[in-house]
Amino acid sequence: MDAEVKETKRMSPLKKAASVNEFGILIALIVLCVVLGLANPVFFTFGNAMNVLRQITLVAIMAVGEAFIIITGGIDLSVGSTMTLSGIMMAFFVASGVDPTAALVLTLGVGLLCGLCNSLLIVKLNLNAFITTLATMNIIKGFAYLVTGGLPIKFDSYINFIGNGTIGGADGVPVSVIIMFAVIIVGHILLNRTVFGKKVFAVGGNERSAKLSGIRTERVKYTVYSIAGALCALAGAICVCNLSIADNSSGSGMEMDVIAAVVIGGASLSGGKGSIVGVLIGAAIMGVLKNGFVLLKFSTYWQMITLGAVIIVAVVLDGIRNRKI
Amino acid sequence: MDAEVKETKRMSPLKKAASVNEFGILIALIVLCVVLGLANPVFFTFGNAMNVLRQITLVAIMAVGEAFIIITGGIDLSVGSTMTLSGIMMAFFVASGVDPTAALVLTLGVGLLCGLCNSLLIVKLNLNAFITTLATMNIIKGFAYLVTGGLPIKFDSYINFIGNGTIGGADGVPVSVIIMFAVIIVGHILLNRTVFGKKVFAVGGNERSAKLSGIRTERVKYTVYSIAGALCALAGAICVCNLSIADNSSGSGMEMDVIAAVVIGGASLSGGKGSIVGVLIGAAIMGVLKNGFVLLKFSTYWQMITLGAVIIVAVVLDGIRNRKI
Amino acid sequence: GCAAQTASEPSASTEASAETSASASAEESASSEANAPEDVEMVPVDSEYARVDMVNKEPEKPLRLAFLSLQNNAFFDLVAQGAELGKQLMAEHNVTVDYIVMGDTMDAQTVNTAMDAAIVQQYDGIIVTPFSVGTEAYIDKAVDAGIPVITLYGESTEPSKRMLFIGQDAYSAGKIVGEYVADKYPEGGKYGIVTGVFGVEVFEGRNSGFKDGLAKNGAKWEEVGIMESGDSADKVYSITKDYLTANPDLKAVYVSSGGNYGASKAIEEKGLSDQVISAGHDEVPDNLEYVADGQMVVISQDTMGVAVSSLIYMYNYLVGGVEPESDVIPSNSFMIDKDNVSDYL
Amino acid sequence: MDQDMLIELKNVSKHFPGVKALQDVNLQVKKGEVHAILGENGAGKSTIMNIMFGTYPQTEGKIFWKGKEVRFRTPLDAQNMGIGMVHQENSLFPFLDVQNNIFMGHYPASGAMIKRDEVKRKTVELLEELHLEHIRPGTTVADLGMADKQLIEIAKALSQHPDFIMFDEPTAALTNKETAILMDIIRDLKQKGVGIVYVSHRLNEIFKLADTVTILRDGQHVVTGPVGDFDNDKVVQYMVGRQLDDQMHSLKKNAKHGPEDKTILEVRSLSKKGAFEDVSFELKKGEVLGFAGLVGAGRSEILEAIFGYEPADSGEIFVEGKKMNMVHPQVATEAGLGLIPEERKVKGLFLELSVRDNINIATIRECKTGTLVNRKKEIERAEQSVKQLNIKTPTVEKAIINLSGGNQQKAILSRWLLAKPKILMLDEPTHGIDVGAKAEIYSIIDNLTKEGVSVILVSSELPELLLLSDRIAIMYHGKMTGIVERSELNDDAQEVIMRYATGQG
Ligand SMILES: Nc1ncnc2c1ncn2[C@@H]1O[C@H](COP(=O)(O)OP(=O)(O)OP(=O)(O)O)[C@@H](O)[C@H]1O
Ligand SMILES: Nc1ncnc2c1ncn2[C@@H]1O[C@H](COP(=O)(O)OP(=O)(O)OP(=O)(O)O)[C@@H](O)[C@H]1O
Ligand SMILES: [Mg+2]
Ligand SMILES: [Mg+2]
Repeated sequence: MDAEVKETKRMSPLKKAASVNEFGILIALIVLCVVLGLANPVFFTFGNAMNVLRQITLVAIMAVGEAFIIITGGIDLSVGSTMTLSGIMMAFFVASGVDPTAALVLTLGVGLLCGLCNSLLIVKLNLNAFITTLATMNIIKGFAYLVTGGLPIKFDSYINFIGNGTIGGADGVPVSVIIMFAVIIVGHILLNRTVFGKKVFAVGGNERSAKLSGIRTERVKYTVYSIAGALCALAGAICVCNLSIADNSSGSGMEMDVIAAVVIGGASLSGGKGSIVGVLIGAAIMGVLKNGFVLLKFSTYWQMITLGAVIIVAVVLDGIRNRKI
Repeated sequence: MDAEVKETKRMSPLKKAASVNEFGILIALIVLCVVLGLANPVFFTFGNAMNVLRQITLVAIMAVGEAFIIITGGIDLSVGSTMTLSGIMMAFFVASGVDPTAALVLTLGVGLLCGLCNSLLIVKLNLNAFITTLATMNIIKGFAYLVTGGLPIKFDSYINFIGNGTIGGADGVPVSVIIMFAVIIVGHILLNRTVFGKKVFAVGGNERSAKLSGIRTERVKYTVYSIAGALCALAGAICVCNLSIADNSSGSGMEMDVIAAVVIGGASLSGGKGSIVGVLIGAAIMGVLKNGFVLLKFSTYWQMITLGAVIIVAVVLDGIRNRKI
Repeated sequence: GCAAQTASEPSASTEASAETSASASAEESASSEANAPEDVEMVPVDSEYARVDMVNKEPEKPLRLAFLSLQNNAFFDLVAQGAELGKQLMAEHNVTVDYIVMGDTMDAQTVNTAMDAAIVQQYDGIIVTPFSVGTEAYIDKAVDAGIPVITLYGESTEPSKRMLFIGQDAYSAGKIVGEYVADKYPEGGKYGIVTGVFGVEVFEGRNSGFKDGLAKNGAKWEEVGIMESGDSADKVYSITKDYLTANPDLKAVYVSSGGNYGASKAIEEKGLSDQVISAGHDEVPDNLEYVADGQMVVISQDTMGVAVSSLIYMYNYLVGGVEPESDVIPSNSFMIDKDNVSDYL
Repeated sequence: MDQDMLIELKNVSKHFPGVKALQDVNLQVKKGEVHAILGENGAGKSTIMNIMFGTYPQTEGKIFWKGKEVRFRTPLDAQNMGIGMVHQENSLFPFLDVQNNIFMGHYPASGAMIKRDEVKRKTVELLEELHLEHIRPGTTVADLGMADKQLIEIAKALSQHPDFIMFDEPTAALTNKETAILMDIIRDLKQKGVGIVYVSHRLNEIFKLADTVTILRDGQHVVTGPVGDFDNDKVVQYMVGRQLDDQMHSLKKNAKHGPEDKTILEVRSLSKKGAFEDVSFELKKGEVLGFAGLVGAGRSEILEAIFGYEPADSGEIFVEGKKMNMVHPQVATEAGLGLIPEERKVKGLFLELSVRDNINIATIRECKTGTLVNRKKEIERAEQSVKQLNIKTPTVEKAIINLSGGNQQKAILSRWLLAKPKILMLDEPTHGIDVGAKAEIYSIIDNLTKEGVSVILVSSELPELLLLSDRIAIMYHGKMTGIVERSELNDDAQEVIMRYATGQG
């Protein structure tokens, strides 16, 4: 958390940097970038950087929500399905004549509702989050299928710019990347600078203590799952707007990438620990890797082995820093 | 745990049953079976029962190992990859002229080694199990590709009976099902009746306390991950022997089924709690469901929605029982 | 067995399948005419996998082509072999071909990531195996950036600006398989489907094509289920067992995913090889063995030929300005059964 | 060398990041000796014992066991040599039952298989030997009360029949009755020639039991000598390094001021199935209402019900005459209540979070400027609390898990002091708190009442209750058996209370 900033006031700049929570994985990311840049200079072009950023948007946006959940000690495996369903609903609304802006708002509502249902099940029935969201992952996917019957829905409207628009000419900064950064910044402030954020850490740190400190732990849970659901919907909307089509497979399997981004970013799956900036770095590491695989023409097996190895190196670096304190 | 058995000596038989840990999900399974049997009498035929049992063998065998890991408070996402690699190595060994029996032993060694590597990373580098095995999942899968180059390897030898043999005629009991029950029984005894089993519970219940009780917690971890790895290899061997072919996709995605079986079976992902009999029931619930989808001709989306709903009902039933205590 | 059939009209509307039964053989359909400008000479290529002539002209400057493919099963191994042959051919003409593995999952995200990276690297042409819906925007992006794109094997029904598609339309291919089964069992009967992943367009297309194909002779067919295998042969095996147990009078199992041999294995074990047919896709070696045993039929898609030819089409366009004769060129699709399998082994 | 010498520490130091927990400490324990180690919270008592138990290695120095130098790599090494320890923090396995907790790590087994009958038989024997027949071997530990957990912890250590055993504040969670049982056990061990290290903040126990006393201050050795050389004042003086004016007595003599005649809290026939029944009482403004009772009498549960943590089934609660529906601690907090729970690790602390977060969590709203939380304010408030309660921590950013038990308790206390409650409920607030800190807490309670804050004090230490309370309510088996009024709080009160508390009232 931001706590350490204070402690480091008297330190040298290097030590200061090293004591930031995200230092380890940041180093991993930088080393990775340098290696890739040396191997293929294209990596450092503006265009490629934008590509990487745009590619991580969906994962990063969803991972912000997942981070909140994981910090409370929960988990959400249904993020991918929620993204799929939301994207489909967005296209479905517009196809049914709803105004695209209204459809976007409705879509966020759909995502929020999915998240809320998850948290209601978890809180009211006192269920384990992992297994509950594993179940709802299937249920939500089923509903998405129910809406489309398995066929893709075309999506073309003025709102598509949130997915495929750019600012500063065709080769400028993608709107979706700007949205991602906005989400990261708002998420960071929410987590570290607001009362709500403190409560999130408290619930994950020790739920009973949190309750005895006067925190409505259930409400905190409802809120984080709902936020996460809405962010999945945002990701779904961006995806659909970018591809101009909504289909049933867009979000499938994403949950693992999302959780990996959060955990590589320094969160603990037992709760009480995590960072939004870390989420961005975690997502970026994976994005840069995938980009690098293509630039360096890795074969599948080396892609897999490298991905695994880099994840381990990143968390080892993260661990070294944590042990120092 | 077995402790309760003692205490229940004076209870009525019904209460006694209700106080068994696995009661809730057992009820869920029974209800499910009755409903399916009523809807389609084929369900209750011997042949169909054998189908269901054989279908859950792989998941159940791997889930026994996963249960040990989860009870120590860990998790292993690489079980599917380990199964794939092991199956491929088995075929590879035999193709390279190794005697099939020796190849089977070597294969178990390969799985064990994968598990051991996981635990070494987790223990020695003090890493989070989720993220470590997410990484090794990719690495192991990569190695599997490296061995085959993506091509399936034919496998045909006298040892194939462990996968496709039956006892008591062609329509008898599959050998693989017998192996599964053997694994379940040995696993159950190991977990509940041996010193090692108690250590497993202790490590997951409170690792610090376990250390203070003189338990070498790292060794317990090495052992459970190695056991799990070897069981994945066994599953891989059975799969290859059954299909007479080893390919790269056999175990992919299995980790979720395996973890779901363990958790539906009453284990807590925070460790210290779990049961091997529960694992069997958990795997059976999912197996029966999938079988039921075929028997009752469920449409695609209802398959997903029903699967999710049944999982939730199963854990709710499990929860009701637990709250009673 | 039944006559070999060609799948045409890929990516066209679903009604187009009526014309798909034109007979052809691999040899006949090779070396098709391209619309060459007057001054460009077209010469045959010395390769059994070339399905088109090549312009007799060398490029003015070295060219770089990207061949974007996936790698997760034996099918893509055939693709890689074809691309390698093409690469050698191109190397003789001062063209470098980069064979790039996009990843191991068949989804839009993976393809789009790779397209982006290829665009940034300013290849002169991109050949890609998109399969999924949702890749069109990125194909258009490449074309808008001045890079011609050829898509192979499978693409969605959504339009894009790609210059050419070579391959099978999922629907048509499924339909051919369905018609084959319909001809084999004129009296109709029960069938089960094993699909890869619910909601993925290739599988959905193949499945609906198969169902429509079955209707060919007007016989009554009853579907007993459609289940998801995730490409795992073990799951295909389990699902087939369930189908057979619940429906002892089953006639066909259609596997639109990978892992077909799981179905044949289950049928064989039940001792129903004479009664039940397992039908699926792709001429990969593990399938062909079962085909040879008479336990399976598959539809081929001339995998290596498509890969080699795509590079020639791209060369013709870039060097000679020769555009393909059509923006959709069906691959040579044949039903392979035990009668003609010897041609492929 | 001395034949009777069991363990000897020579110039042992232990450094944690940012903390020198022990510096150059020497210690010797002989057979049949009860060696008390005293010191303030954070003095290094637990650390020195943990080093002798192999929990972690010393940074410097040597350990000799029966004359031979040893290095413990893990607690197993120490246990194999015959060293046992009762830990300060609960070190049981909550999901396992009593018998498995006791024999974890040293099961009677044939081969790999546990001899289950023997485990059970030995558990029953052990529990009988320790007069703990009320605990059943098959009960899951999570279902036991705190005192019983502590007793199981002791039974566990004794089940290995060690030659040398260390007790780290074993009586902190016990009431007089169990404490007496423990005293007997220790005397018995001493008879058998077992060497004992005993740590407690209850000085009267030390004077009853100990042969030798060692005092630590800030990780440094201060003095060692036979117990006869010390008296209460001297011990305290060595511990805190200065003269403590006898606050306990000054409290009683001067500071006591009567509560106002305004009822601030009224509880009417509060009941909760399985915990307590028909409990009614009133609390006046500025009053300290003590709650006495034996372990498991239901006092904690009453506090938790009033606070809305585990709401009661029936009954009414009035705060300043207004009927309150205490469904959640948040409601109680807003009504001006505060609760410091008894099991601090389980219900009080956020172990991985910083001291700052732990202190501010209940009043985080007050750290806001605009919509955002102001970190400066947080730090300011935390640092102020650290100073006020003399909490030993290098910085307020330290994760609270690294603080000694007593200092953790003070942090929780300051959490609620910041909330400025009208009614503060304290459940065993001096658990594991050293004499100096105790005195500080007493004077804090006293000051609070002067400011008109009302206090409910649950404590198992009768002297503490008698010292601080205006009235004392006594619980027995979930029922309130009597209230001793202020006027009756004379020298006989102790006996009266014990009578009520054992159900003879
Ligand atoms: N694991 C640890 N990491 C960092 N610091 C620690 C650790 N354990 C103890 N300390 C520090 O070492 C010092 C001594 O702690 P110790 O627990 O030995 O005190 P104690 O005398 O037992 O106090 P108490 O009476 O409160 O239990 C304290 O300042 C504490 O903060
Ligand atoms: N988690 C629990 N599960 C079951 N029973 C419990 C639990 N906690 C406490 N009890 C029981 O509830 C009763 C009241 O316990 P409580 O802790 O309120 O007593 P107390 O008077 O505060 O005693 P103590 O001095 O130990 O704090 C006891 O019988 C105790 O064993
Ligand atoms: Mg201590
Ligand atoms: Mg209590």
